[in-house]
Amino acid sequence: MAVLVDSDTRLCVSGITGREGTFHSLNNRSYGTQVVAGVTPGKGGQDVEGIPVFNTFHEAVAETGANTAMVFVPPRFAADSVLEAADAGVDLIVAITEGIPAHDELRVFNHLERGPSRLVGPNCPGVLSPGKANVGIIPASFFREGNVGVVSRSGTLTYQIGNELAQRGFGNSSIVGIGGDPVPGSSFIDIIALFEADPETELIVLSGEIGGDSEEQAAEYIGRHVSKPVVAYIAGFTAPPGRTMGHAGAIVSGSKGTAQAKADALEAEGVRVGRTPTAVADIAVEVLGG
Amino acid sequence: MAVLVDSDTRLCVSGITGREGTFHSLNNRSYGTQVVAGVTPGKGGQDVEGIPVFNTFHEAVAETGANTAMVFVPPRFAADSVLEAADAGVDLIVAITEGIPAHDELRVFNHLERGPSRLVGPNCPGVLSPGKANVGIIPASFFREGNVGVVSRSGTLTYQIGNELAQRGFGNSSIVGIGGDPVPGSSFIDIIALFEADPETELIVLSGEIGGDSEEQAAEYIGRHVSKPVVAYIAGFTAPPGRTMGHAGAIVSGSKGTAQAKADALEAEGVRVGRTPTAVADIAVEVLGG
Amino acid sequence: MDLLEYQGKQLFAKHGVPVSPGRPVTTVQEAVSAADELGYPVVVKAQVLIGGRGKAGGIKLAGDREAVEQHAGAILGMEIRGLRVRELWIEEASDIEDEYYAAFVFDRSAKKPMAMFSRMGGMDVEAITAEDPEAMRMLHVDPLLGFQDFHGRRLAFEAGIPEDVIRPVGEMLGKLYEVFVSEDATLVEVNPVVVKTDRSVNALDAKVTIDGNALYRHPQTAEMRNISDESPQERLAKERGLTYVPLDGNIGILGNGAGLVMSTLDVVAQAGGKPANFLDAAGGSKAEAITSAVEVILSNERVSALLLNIFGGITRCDEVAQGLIAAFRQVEPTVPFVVRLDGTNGPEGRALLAEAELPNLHIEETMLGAAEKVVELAG
Amino acid sequence: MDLLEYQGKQLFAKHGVPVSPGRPVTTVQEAVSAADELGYPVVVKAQVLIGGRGKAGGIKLAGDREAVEQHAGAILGMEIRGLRVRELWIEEASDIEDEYYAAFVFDRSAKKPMAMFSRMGGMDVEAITAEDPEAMRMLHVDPLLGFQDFHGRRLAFEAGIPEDVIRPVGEMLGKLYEVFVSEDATLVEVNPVVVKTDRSVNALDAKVTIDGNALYRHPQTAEMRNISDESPQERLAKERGLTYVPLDGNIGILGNGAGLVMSTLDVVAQAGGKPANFLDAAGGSKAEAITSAVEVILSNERVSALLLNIFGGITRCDEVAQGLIAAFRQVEPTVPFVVRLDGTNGPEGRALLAEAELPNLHIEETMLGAAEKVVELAG
Repeated sequence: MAVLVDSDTRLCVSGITGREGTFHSLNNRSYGTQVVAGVTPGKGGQDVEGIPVFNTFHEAVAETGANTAMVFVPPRFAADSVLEAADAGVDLIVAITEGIPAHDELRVFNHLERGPSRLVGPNCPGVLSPGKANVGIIPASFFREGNVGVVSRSGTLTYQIGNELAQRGFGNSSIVGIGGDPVPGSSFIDIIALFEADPETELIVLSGEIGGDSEEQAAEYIGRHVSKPVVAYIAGFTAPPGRTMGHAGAIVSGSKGTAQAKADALEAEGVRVGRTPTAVADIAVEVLGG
Repeated sequence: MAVLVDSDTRLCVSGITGREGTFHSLNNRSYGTQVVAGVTPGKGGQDVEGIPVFNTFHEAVAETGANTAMVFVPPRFAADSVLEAADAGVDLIVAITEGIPAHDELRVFNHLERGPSRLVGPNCPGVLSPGKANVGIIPASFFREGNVGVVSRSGTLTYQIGNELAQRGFGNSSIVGIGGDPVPGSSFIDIIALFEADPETELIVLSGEIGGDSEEQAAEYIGRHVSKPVVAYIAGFTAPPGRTMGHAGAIVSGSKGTAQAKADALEAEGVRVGRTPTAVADIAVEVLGG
Repeated sequence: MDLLEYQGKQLFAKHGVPVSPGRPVTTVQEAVSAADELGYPVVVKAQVLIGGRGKAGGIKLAGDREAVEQHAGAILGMEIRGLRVRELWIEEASDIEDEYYAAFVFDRSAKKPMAMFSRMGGMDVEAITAEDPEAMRMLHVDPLLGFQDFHGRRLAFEAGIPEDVIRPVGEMLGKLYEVFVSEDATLVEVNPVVVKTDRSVNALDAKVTIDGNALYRHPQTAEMRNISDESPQERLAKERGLTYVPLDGNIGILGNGAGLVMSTLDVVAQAGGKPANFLDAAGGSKAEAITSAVEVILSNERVSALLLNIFGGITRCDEVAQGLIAAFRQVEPTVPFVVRLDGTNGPEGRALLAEAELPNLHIEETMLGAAEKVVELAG
Repeated sequence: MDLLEYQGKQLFAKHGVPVSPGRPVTTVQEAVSAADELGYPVVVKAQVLIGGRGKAGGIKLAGDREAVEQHAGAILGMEIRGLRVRELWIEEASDIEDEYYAAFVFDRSAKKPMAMFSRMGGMDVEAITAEDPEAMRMLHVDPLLGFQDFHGRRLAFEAGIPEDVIRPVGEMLGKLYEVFVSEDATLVEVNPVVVKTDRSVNALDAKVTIDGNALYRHPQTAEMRNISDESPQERLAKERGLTYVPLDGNIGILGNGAGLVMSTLDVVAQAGGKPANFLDAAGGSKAEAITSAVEVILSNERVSALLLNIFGGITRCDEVAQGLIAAFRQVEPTVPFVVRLDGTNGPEGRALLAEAELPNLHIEETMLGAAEKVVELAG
């Protein structure tokens, strides 16, 4: 078992004919993901190393049975692409694109909430279920199958933490990057709920950062609904207020969204918070045994 | 039992201080309906013969526990009032107002569909559950408690049919006017489902008219899901195509929406269709006994 | 409210839908100067609210001033399927390579706007669907989300139009949706959408219906009203705030409530009669409404008998009776009246009528009985 | 992207939000002629992106030309909480009876826009909520439905403002929402909204933040950029497409990915050091990005050591190493470098660096080790 993506994933990539889109689609396929289709308007009928390209998601889904979408198009086309994938009935949409206007994200989020499609991202590295499927840009070679579920707002920091865990011998059920934007399609809570229900996952690692209150909300949810151990890391203890730290969502506004407040909220619900990525791995060893 | 309104109904009237609003609010109260509040922006703090008036639905609901709204304001304010009532958490909204722009109705309908509030109307006479509550403008004195549920797109025609039934000794569980607009908040199907589940209702009378395909949809639904006998009447057999017959929704477009097609669809599902209001009553006698 | 082609195109232009330049005119002289301004060749197009103008000779290409004079002269005053041509639209001619069909309609069943697009245009929409049902592509638009770029692409790709016009067609569809929503239209139809020889895309026709209930927020559109083809009865009814639909029989019908009036028409027809009109004096009919309604109906000379069928709910039968008595005083009708008054204050109403002893007025107890009586009296 | 008051008011005016007439000026002379045009009295307002202008003496009423000269002269060039005043807004003075507060913000938690309104305005919003939490009325707006009339009425009634301004305030809120959405703002704040002695309602201040990601669809707004207060490093980083945030320490920080860089700052701080900046060379960092980033960091003279922390995912460590080698050639740094290169092609990257034998460059295996080393070297 794993969450979100696995061997049943049938992936259709929006923007497959772009340079990055092609590179990562093929990368995902090499890993074993079933990459069944691509969508690029006007390039229908072509193929990318054997992956058929369609003009619309509807056609791609009808012809290939795609159930998962990855969105790789530039920001001004990304919201439309997410909506198209949802309209075509895709179950899971992973949006890698960074820089989508915030109001577009709001509309997309509030629209998708009414339907069955789940969005992960945007501005995220994707989802990796080691040994099963990789949808996105997570460098899979650093991770192997195991019992630690990771959910994170950032990309490279996730690799850092994953790597520290790997060095202690832990593998992962799934690694989910929910993205660094203010309005992510899936929240910590959404993914933690999946890990809680996933029999393979025995420890959940939450990697948060400054800005918003999604870590605080997650803390409350964990306190009420999660039986599995959770370890957390929060980045940005030393971030100055009022400045966006790279991620659009990473900003301390006034006294809100500080790393300290998040760590406090998590610890109050029994979540152990490591102050460095290394410390997270140390705690994992304590919880699960070396 | 009855459907939609009964002795638990706590009614708040939007536009209670208008001439028609006052008249019918007091009329509904005289019938026994609990009319607990009114809303007229700017007249908060006043009262209409003891019924307190509030500036907003939110305040009215908070202060009086209103669970049902009746909307009596002019068309250009009606959509806003329906949305306000829904936002304030009212369960049932009965919109009497005629002449709301169609795009407003579309937006309201598609918005309400996402939430728990149910809309009946607009451009409808309301809902009467004889002996329990009257919300709207149906002249209650012609009806008494009984086992026939009536659902209709029109007002006076409903009274005509109800009167023919009353003359044969039948009473009504509830009488629901869904309204004559192209996009009614509740459809025949919605109300028939309530009657099917209502133990007091033994016969369902559907009064339809030309335009749209809601009678055809109802026919299909009845064939699949309704165990109780249904008798129907359709108005407009002689209506010329392309002309709106009074109700915004009553128009035969090309070959679509004719009375004959509706009667055929209903009869194909075992619904007996009376060709005059009198014939409907005759059939009711046959079905339920005089 | 239906708009003439050129009125629809004015709304199109406002929202950036590409249309050809043109001028509306009402005389041959204006037609010529419009054509001079636009440059030749031009197309002379009859402005009437009916399809099939081309087949009827109402649309002509004119290569020079003489041709404009000749065609404008021939078309102005022409009757097309019963409608007199009073206005022309003089439009720059287009070199056409391809014709498509585009429309936005209300899908009452889905309770959503529906977008329609076909690569087959320039012919009747029912002919398109008959010839090749697959050629008409349709999709629903969530009115809260609106028409998205992908909707336009999907329609265009699925219709199978050439690659190079996918984008301009998609954009045009987006703008037509904007017209549909922000102008409160219940129908926006463009047949044909044309691809010109320079591969630009243009709305060559416009059929737009505006929701009468929304005219209060579109004062400019409200002024576009084309009332020339209404009957005198319709005009009068509209002035009085009544809903009147002309029919071709001889029995005047008056009732309260659209459903009841429609039912009355049916019952009269079943009894062997032919209604002259639909007239709803509306729920809550007051005395004056009844008086006005009688006036409107009797202004139609074909009416040989009148049926008043009232079931009082909000409407009080005594008020109706008073209105009828007033109407008799004002109009002094020469045709027989059959009256059925039931519902709120029915006895009081019937008593008033009995007292008034109106000439040639027959009171019936039931709707069916009243219908049979009026058929008998109408002859 | 934060807008100056007068830039925000230009957007307000475009959407019908009532604002006072005024002119932006940069010299005393312009200030005087603006005031002459507007008529006296006027208000001379410092245009800086910071609150508390009034208390700092940056807003002055001027009854005549001499007063304008005096105040404009005093305010231009003044420093307000660290920001130099370079522009003024000369505005028609208002007779004020009442001051309210209005705002639209993103509520990240609810994932909806939030409308805020208070009858207490003209003071700091945190002071308002502190003084009377109930006075700040808030509600969420469904972005698919939009701000409805009832939202405006509800905020106005619940805030308890006088009857006669309920409607104009509600309307202003509706228009501010329009600004918020159609201008892609992430913040629209008006403090104060004023009721003038003639009971008209006016937005007397404007604090607007526009979403930088949406500037492509607002070319006019994009030109409003106020870059005067950026550091040279920030300006350079923006030109190179890098994300740079100045901090006040001496250790230059460079990494790939916002989360990892934030984490690096924290770990350096834990090791006792003080970072000089945040710099994300982004996922997929190429050689040129690394070279540029090093340049940007070293252009800050306070930097006494630099930490490069890379965990390669898309980013390939060999490319990073090449970029670093190129940077050494171009910049010839005089401060020590600590490098931690892990992830994709880590061994290749480290080998390249070893080969290049860059002066004063220290390779560390772990993030923690690298942080400790750089703190040691920075002194």
